[in-house]
Amino acid sequence: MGKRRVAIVGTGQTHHRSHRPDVNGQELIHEAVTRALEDADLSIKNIDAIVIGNMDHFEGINYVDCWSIDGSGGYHKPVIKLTTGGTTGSTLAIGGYHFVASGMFDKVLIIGWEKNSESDTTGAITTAFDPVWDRLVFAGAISGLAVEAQSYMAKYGATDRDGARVSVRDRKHACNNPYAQLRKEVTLEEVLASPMLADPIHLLDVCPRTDGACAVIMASEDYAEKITSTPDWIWATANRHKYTYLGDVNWGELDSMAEASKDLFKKCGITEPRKQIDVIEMYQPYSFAGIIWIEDMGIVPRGKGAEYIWSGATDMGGELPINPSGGVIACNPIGATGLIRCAEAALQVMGKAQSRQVPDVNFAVSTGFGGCMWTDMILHGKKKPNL
Amino acid sequence: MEAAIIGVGMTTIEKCKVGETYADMAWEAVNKALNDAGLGIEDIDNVITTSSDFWDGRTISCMAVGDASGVRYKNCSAVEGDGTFGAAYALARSLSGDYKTTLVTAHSKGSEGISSIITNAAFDPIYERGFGMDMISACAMQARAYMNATGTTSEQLALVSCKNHKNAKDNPYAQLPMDITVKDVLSSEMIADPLHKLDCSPVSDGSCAVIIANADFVKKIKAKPVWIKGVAFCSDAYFMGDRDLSKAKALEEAAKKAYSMAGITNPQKEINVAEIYDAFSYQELMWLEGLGLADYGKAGLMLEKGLFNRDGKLPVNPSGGLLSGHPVIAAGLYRIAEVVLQLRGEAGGRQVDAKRGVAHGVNGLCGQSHCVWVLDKEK
Amino acid sequence: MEDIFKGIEPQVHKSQISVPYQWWAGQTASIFFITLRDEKKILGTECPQCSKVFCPPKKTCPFCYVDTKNWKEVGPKGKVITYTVVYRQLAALKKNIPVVFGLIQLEGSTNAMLHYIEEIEPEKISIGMEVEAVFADEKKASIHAISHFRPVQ
Amino acid sequence: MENIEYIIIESGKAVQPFNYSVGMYGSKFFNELKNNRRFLGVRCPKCNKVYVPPRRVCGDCFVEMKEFVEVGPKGTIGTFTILRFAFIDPETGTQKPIPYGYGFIQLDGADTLFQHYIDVHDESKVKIGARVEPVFSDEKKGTIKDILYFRVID
Repeated sequence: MGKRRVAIVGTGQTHHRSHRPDVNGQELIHEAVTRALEDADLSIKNIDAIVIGNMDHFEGINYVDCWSIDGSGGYHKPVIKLTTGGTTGSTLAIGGYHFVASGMFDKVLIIGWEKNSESDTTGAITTAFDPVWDRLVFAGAISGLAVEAQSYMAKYGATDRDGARVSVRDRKHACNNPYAQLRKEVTLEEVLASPMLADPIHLLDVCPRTDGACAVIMASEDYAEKITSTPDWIWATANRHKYTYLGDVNWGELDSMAEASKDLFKKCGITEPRKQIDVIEMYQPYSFAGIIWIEDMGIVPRGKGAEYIWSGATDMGGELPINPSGGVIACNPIGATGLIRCAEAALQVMGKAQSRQVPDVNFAVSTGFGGCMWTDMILHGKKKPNL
Repeated sequence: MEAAIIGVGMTTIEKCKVGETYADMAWEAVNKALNDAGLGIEDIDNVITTSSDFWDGRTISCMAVGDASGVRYKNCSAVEGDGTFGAAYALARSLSGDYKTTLVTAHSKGSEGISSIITNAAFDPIYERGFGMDMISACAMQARAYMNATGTTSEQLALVSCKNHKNAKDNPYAQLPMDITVKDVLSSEMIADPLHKLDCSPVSDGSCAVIIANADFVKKIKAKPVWIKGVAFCSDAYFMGDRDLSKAKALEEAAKKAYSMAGITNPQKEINVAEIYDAFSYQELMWLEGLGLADYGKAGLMLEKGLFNRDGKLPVNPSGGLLSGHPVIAAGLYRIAEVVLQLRGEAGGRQVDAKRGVAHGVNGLCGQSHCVWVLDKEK
Repeated sequence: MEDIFKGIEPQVHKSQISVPYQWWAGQTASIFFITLRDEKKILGTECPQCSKVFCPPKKTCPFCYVDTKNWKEVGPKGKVITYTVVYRQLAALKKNIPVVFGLIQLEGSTNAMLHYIEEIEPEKISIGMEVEAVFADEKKASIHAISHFRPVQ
Repeated sequence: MENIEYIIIESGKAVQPFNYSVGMYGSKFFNELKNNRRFLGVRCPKCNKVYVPPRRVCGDCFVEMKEFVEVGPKGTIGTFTILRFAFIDPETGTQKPIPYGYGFIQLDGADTLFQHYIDVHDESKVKIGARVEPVFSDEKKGTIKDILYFRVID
């Protein structure tokens, strides 16, 4: 437990789109920040520090913390950049939490953003991997995810139909989210008939390419309770960025999720996650992850993910709704994505998720995924955590 | 503040560590820091790596050093920017109550990329990048603005370079120890007027690691702690045309806050040693003024009087500074490590008499964003 | 090095990152560029709070963090705030040396714009010097619609 | 300003050259591959795991590894996919030829997987668990490209 309590008191997102020609990166960031400040009824003057991040090679901007000042509001403020690939957004949220918990700052503005329309996403991600060993054959996130799905299917006999069911769920949920980029229901058949990108992943199994930004404001307990009557308390954070080389990965299982979950739940006394957690916003960039990773999280036993998904338990109205926002399959501005999960989980706890609200949320989990099959996790709660 | 630095490790700074990967360098620095603290990796409960995707030529550059920094079964994060910022986040984690010991590493290999192209990418793509400016040419504009505003001379700039390269002769980690004269500097190649080649820091490879622990943990170990008294960072406006380039306003603000945390009211009297971010000769003078260690426009004169020499009243960059070795990203963490060695009395031939010191790092073009650390022998 | 590497030369993998970018200028910069291209007029934006006029124009004032409101024509004359003459053919340069970069505060503008200074011997440039924009022959919707600045004749 | 023309600024090729250090472990691997067409892994003195590509540190044990061992050249497909969508190869700035087989191969004697191309002209043969062998280029450069691809052994 932290030294002092920290809560999310405001969130803001852009309406995520495939491309935003009307704004440059700084202006896109400004949009999200303005909405977060409005949500918390604060002005930029109230902000003590800014934590910002994205992935450099998507927009080709070096020193983004410095460049983004016009949009972030960071003029004459402490500004720091964190970046860990796909996990950047969740890493930012965890960073904001530490800066407040430490007592260094009382109110921290956290910003994740990406304008993926400005470059070839796969080309840029490919540069994330070792130039000597990996870049020759690696083909961005999709190739890494496809080999995970292949492994899982071989181990546990899952089918591409199982994967498609997850995509159907998330795309349906997205219809309730005004910020989502893709808000169109699809059928199982449509997913399976969509073009094969990398076996067994079809076009409709994966996330789109997105321009978007998200901002979250965190505050220490004394400020949080003055700012809002429904703060979203951060109970704990955990992450594992286990691997340096893709060839070391234990394919078919997400070790980082399994280990981070254990750490997270232990910190908060969560013993039966399936019962104790009310909603999950998962950084799930493609459909099969919706099956595999809930096993690693300990929601269901190994090999039982598909069955649980088919039961409808993770749909809205089910036992444990996952991705009421529509998740990453409905929009993926990469550096913002993990932070959007965090913001959406906060909205659920705060009771501000409107048409995508899950009733009576006491505990929510948000996650981040990226890098070399890495995981970040945050447990959000309605009640104050113990110190 | 209830935290201390309990271990530091540096690789030598070299022009080109051709046989070493980022991970190889990090491994060396991390193990040196662990040995220095008398700890094993199992005593470390979380890790921050500091790197730059642009300098490393790799998106998610932190991935390369994960294994070598011992992150496999630990909570971890990654800062992009100068090592002082990485250390600032490491400090937050150590103070958060979630962790007791944070290992922070930073690395870069300037030898692998082309710094002019890498720093050109720091310019706004819409309004500025197409002109082909880079860090050296931008800083040359700042040097001129500063010299014009303060009357600081090229000779004074050159003297910074002479002092620092001389200091480097007693620093086994430095890349460019040498005896040079003001004349040597002024007759070296003019790269971007008013900056000569010897006004500029070299391209370097290196890695540094530091271990930060909270006060409870420090009590339990034998290592000699150096206490963290104040840390602050602050950013100025982005566009050079939005700023008065002749002044370091953001640094003034960061320094003010760091001093106030440390209870320092008169930095010129209360600080005994400073390791600051002299990527270019003029910057040492400008940053000294921003840090309140010299009056505005007077740093050049104080330098001439020898106040910043190793035997002067306020030794500045006794290690030789960035001018004697500039592994970008790691450079600020080296400054912290150097001050720690000074305060522990373990700085060897470059040792000065100091009880309290300042370490300083910079992000962005022309010192847009600064991070200031006040370190003390005593708690 | 260790014995295990006896006789092994350290290898270097020569490679590159080549990811082409298409940056959206956004509405504010688009208006600025189009006006430069089509009307050879230089526009700035004004902050309704601090009244600063920005050129190059901004959608948001970084100091007050409010959206700028009015378009104001600025320049084409201005003065040199600071400058440098680059004598080494640095890799990022797009022109042959010597190249002069300057920060130029246009008449009517509060901040300064980065651009080239040409049509003068580098040694004769000074801070505070009056310069004026020279428009490019070719029509371009970018900052390069201005070719460079030169001393006011 | 409803129908405004939105301007795009183009970077052009935006080439950033790098001289990446292969490191001594990698250099030894490529040296062996070039001269003897043999694969080398490195064994952890603590957990005995054999890593390919070889590197200095065992991430699991946080110890330095020094014992090189021969692995492969044959191996087993650990996992794979076939890439069918177009993207820009960041090493060339141009579109990568597709489709291609992308495999993680467990070389005989190694505990980790080695990434390379897999020949997919007969897709039905490419399965997890299938046995594969490397096909080398005629030219010996001592880089990852000395291996053209792995092919399934009939």
